[in-house]
Amino acid sequence: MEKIKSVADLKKLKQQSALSRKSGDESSQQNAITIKVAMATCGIASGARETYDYFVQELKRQKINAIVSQTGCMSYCYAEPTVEITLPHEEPVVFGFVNTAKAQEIVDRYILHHEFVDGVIPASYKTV
Amino acid sequence: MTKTHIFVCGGIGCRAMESEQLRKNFQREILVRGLSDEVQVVTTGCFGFCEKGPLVKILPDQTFYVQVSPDDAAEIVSEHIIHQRKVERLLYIDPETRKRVTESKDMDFYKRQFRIALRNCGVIDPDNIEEYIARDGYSAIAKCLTEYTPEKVIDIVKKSGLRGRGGGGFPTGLKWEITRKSENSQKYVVCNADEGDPGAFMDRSILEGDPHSVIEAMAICGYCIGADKGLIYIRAEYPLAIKRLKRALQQAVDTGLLGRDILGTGFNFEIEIRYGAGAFVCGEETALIHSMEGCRGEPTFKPPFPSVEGYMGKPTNVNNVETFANIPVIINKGAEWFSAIGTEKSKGTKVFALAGKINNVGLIEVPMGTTLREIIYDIGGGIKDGKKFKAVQTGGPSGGCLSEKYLDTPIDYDNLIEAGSMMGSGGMIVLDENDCMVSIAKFYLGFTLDESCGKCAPCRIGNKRLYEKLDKITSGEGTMEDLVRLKSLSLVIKDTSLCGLGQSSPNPVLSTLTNFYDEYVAHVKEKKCPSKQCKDLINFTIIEDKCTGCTLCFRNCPVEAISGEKSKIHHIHQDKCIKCGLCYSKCKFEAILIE
Amino acid sequence: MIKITIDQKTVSVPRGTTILEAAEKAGIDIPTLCHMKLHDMNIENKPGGCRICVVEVNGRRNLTPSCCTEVEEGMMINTHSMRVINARRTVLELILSDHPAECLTCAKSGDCELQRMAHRLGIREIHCKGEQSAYRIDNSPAIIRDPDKCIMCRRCEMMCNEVQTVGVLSAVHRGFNSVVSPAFEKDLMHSECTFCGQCLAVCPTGALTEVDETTSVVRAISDREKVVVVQTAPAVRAALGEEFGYQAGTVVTGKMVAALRRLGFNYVFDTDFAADLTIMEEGTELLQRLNAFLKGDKSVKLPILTSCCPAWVKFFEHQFPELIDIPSTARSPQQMFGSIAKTYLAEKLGVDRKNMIVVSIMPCVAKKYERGRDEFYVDGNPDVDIVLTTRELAHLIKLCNIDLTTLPEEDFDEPLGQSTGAGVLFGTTGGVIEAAVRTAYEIQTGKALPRINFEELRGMEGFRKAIVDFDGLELNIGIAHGLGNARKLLEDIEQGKSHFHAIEIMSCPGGCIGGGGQPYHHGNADILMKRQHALYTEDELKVIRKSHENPDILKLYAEFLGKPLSEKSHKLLHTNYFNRKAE
Amino acid sequence: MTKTQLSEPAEILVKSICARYKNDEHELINILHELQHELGHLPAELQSAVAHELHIPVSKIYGVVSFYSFFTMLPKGKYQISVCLGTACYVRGGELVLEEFKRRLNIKTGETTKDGVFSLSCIRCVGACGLAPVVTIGEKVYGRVSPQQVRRIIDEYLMLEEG
Repeated sequence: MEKIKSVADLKKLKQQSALSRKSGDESSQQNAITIKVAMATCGIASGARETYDYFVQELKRQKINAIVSQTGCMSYCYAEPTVEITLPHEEPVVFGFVNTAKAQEIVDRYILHHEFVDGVIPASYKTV
Repeated sequence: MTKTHIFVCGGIGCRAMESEQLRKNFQREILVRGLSDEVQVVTTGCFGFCEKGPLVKILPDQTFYVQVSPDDAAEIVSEHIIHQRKVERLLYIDPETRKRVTESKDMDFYKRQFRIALRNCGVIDPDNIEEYIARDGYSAIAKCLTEYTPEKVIDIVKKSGLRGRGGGGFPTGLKWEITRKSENSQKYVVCNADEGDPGAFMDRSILEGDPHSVIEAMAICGYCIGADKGLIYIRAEYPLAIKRLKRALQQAVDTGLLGRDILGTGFNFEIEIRYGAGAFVCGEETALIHSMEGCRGEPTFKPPFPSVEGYMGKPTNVNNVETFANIPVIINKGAEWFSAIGTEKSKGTKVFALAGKINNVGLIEVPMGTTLREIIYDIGGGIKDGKKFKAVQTGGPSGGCLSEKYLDTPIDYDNLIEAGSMMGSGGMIVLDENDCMVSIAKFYLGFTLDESCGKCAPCRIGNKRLYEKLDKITSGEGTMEDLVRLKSLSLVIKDTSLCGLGQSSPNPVLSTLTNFYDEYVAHVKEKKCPSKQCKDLINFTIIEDKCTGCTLCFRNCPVEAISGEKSKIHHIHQDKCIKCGLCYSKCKFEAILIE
Repeated sequence: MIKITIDQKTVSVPRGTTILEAAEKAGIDIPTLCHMKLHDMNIENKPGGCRICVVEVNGRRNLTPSCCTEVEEGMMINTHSMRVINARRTVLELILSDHPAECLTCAKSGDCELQRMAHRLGIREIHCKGEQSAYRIDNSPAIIRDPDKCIMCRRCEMMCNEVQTVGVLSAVHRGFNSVVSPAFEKDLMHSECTFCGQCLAVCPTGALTEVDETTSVVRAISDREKVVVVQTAPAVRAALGEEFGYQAGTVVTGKMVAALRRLGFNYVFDTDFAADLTIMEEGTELLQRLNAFLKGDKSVKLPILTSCCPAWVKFFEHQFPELIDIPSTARSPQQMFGSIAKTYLAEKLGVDRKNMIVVSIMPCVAKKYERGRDEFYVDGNPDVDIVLTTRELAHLIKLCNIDLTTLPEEDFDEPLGQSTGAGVLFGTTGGVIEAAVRTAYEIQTGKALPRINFEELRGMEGFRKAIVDFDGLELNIGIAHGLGNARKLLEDIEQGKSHFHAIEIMSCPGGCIGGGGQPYHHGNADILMKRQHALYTEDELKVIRKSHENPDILKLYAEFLGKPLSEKSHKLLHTNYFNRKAE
Repeated sequence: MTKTQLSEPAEILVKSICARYKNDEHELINILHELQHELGHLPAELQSAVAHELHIPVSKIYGVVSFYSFFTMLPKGKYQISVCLGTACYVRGGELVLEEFKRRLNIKTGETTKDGVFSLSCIRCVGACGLAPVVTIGEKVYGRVSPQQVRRIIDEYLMLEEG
């Protein structure tokens, strides 16, 4: 990992990451679908790891350009496992109770056809 | 072409108001009108605005309809979907402007939650420092090191009004200032991550979801008080949090954000992890320090406070995880911004672990001053299974049980203490009509009994006696004198115990005695448990008129206490019955009577 | 100075003073239970655990323990408000609710701080009864541990760990199940316990008491076939009087001898005689080693360490087995006495050793253990049969309705009763080495001592050093009392940092005057100072003050032993030590 | 104290772990954590060996071991069943689940079955309150456990045992 030796280094790194997130240039990274799986203790206990693995394998199999990553607790403990999906140029959407069957439905309908499926969890909070 | 979506809230609160029927009606309308290809109906999770349910949101135009009845489905489809005209009467009226709100993005106010401490949880990959940096991570420490003197930073924290989120609510800035003023060549920053309160898990979530925020804040604290060493005392029962924290520490070291000469400013700071070993009392800062020193986690009398004489006898600043998680935001956004949130004496937000008999169990973060009603009914989606609310327990074993009359009390440190409870670390357990308050008090006392360190007499013996009395009462052997003794003994334990554990351990007893005295009296005088929970005071019998002989209870009984043949009336053998209540919950014909 | 108001009285006290100390100054007595402070010895126990000393401070939400709370300017304190009284009584009731109501048969009855507190606070009923702790009683040869009676004051733990650094006792478990115990709840006999008895000397209740052997003495004296011989240790005479209303520091030697005769002992002898004998053997050994060392004999090790304290012996056997060749091989005075009594005396009296019962009156609990060590048995018969502590002797005297105060002063019997001032000094820290110096000087230099008192060896400091001029030869002398101080010294020796020629070590703070078997001092260190002073006075009053001038000792050598370190001496008066580390 | 009966590998382990912490008595809890992680439990002779390395009384170590609920002196079962009795689990019936485990395994909380297959303990909140009542066996977490499921859960492991 590269050393951050000054405030300037820090700012540069921040800009780089921010750029790579927002700009709509052509590289595959920017047009990728991002999938975040809530993988805190309760998520994992509810099967988030299986869900995560499913997304990784299924999207690879279907050759869909997507980045699957883990994240912390989204706080909807009652609806674990929870997954947040951001299609390019769209608002992120959170789905609850995402077992592998649900994950399959999400891939087939939301990711491929932009159709919502049952289990969308509306964002119930503002954040800093 | 983008499809039109009709989001129908499937949260339990809305379901109770026929949202399921509403959804069916929508589907029928769409089918009848041949719109199936263009319009899709989706059931969602709770919107967190249950008092105005059932809720419907239309995409892509973001229109938000409230209090939609099943009969409104036809009108919404014909007016909104087909004719592109909003159904004015179903739009929400902003109580302040008295205007109808058309789009949900203008309706942020229904979002009761505001996330500061949890800002990155569920947003970033905790194992990737770059994601943290992308969200302003480490910019606060950079700002402190390059633009502010330590005194200035302490001033900001003081002005922000931030108080310790671990329970006591001591002003954080003041603590930092005292530690700064304690002269010593070696000082320590300690992060208390020994979250022991049963039913609270916000610290775990923060460490699992956003470990860098705590690391950054500890470094800021180190800069302020003049410490180059930090220690995180974490529960060994949190393996995932430990793993993520270790990885985050490694990344911070690898990138040079921890270690020597941070950001080229000459400031040095390093962090080590210490493990708890299963002792709730180690949440108390002196006990925690002794535990880190390899000793029994027994608290010592304060003063001297750790700020003056702490770890290894050196000045030590102890804050908990949630407190630290607020710090970088306060530095970045400023004291005024932070202190504008919350109540007069409690600033900012508080994370609560909402659990128990509530629909939306989860971690929530709300501004100080939010009422229990807002939390339970709007965010929590109301009581599970449509049962009646009885109480909410806040503050874990140190807190108390608040009854209905406190539902509209704005929650902050002082109001909770006034109500006989405590903020604690933010556990919030909702109880319904089926929960026996005497048993709940006994449950908490049982916890304290297990966790008391045994050093001081009132806590060591007093809590045992309280527990024994509660046990006597729940067994139907209590007397009215026991109730008097419970109270007087509780007050002395509070008044004389050595540390916060003992000083607050009788709170569950006192608050239930105050708010649910009738339940105690029922146990004592009538030998009855109104909630039908106390095993010694209840019997399960079969109502012969209602029993259909379906054998469901017979098959589910774990101890074969039920006899009977198919289509014949069943019978419960009282000598075998362990009163687990399974038959009662399984019977479809309400044929089991608890008396 | 800080000005505060206690119970409407205004007092000024220095910063750092606790409320308890300030109240004391104002003449207000706040009851305490776990707190204990030995002023001149830097020993303090204030865990703040019992919560009996709580007081009300204006502006504080909760009551505060006065023993741990330092005064602050302008503090308004109420030490006996109704709120305080209610809390104090409730807390005491709680403590009593987990304490067996066995006062009638408890060894501590009448001398129990908990009992006194219950009396003082007027407890008539325990309102909050419930489950009581139920532990096994731990019987060792010296100490009985009855954990049911433990109130978790932690005094014993503090003495065992901080003062003595023996580390046998520790708080274990937690909550209601917490108790002070050896590791794994093992018996003391199977631990590294030295039986110094400092734990029971400070225990406020009957949780730690000595093994009571008064019944054995009554039985022995009642047995007409037995010749019962008693010896009394130096420190006993300086403390026994306290049990009979005398001021601390009153020497009651003559009355004690009279009382022992009234009790029916056949012969009343003095351990001081054996102390003189110890000096002869140990002093000679010191000179032998010293002279060989000075001649460059590499096989000889210095310093020589005294060995008259049995707790100290057991301590180094456990903790410093690699040093077991440096302490003197001389037995303790108690064992020398027993050995001589059952040989020399028995011969003189024509009594078979099996029919002779040797009873020791000791200020010490470890002596009960020492007498039972295998090496002090001859053909299955012990040199010393029974050991009573000073406290037990007092009980026995009272039991037999003997009024010590009205007794005449009587002399010890011959031939083991005559002693010198040097022997008396064995009862205090610094005394053994002073006695040894008096004799060694004259033997080594062949000159008479220019002075007899060695002030440089005296005092109450936990660790002292002095240089004694042996007519040109400077002898470096070290003195430690309290095993914690001894440990520091031994560590220095191990690391080669120490250059002493001789070191005296006593396990108990103050030496034997502060022994675990003495009348309880209840935390008052003044008592120890007075007992020490009494012994020095007793020494001054003696005509003969050097051990080698004791005529009966000279006679013993002439008639029986030959000379110091003779073969017979070695057999009867010396011992060897064991590595107990692996135990 | 008993004579040291520690096996040679265990003795070497104690020495190496203590040495890694520079034989610093303040690191006692970290050392005990590592030893329990390696050996499963902390028997008396092991504690004596640690005392020897750190130059502290064994009574102090026992005081610490017996204070913290995480440390155990008894060997645990192959499968360690922990029933959460945090508040959320308690109000949702965790106690009934615990009772059922006790009844079916015929052991008390804190004990191990005679065959050494299961040990049972209760824990205070694993922070999975959304899944209450929760049972953990090793790393695996069972959520929303009802008393009826208990037999099935036990059988699952018994089948594993039988192969």
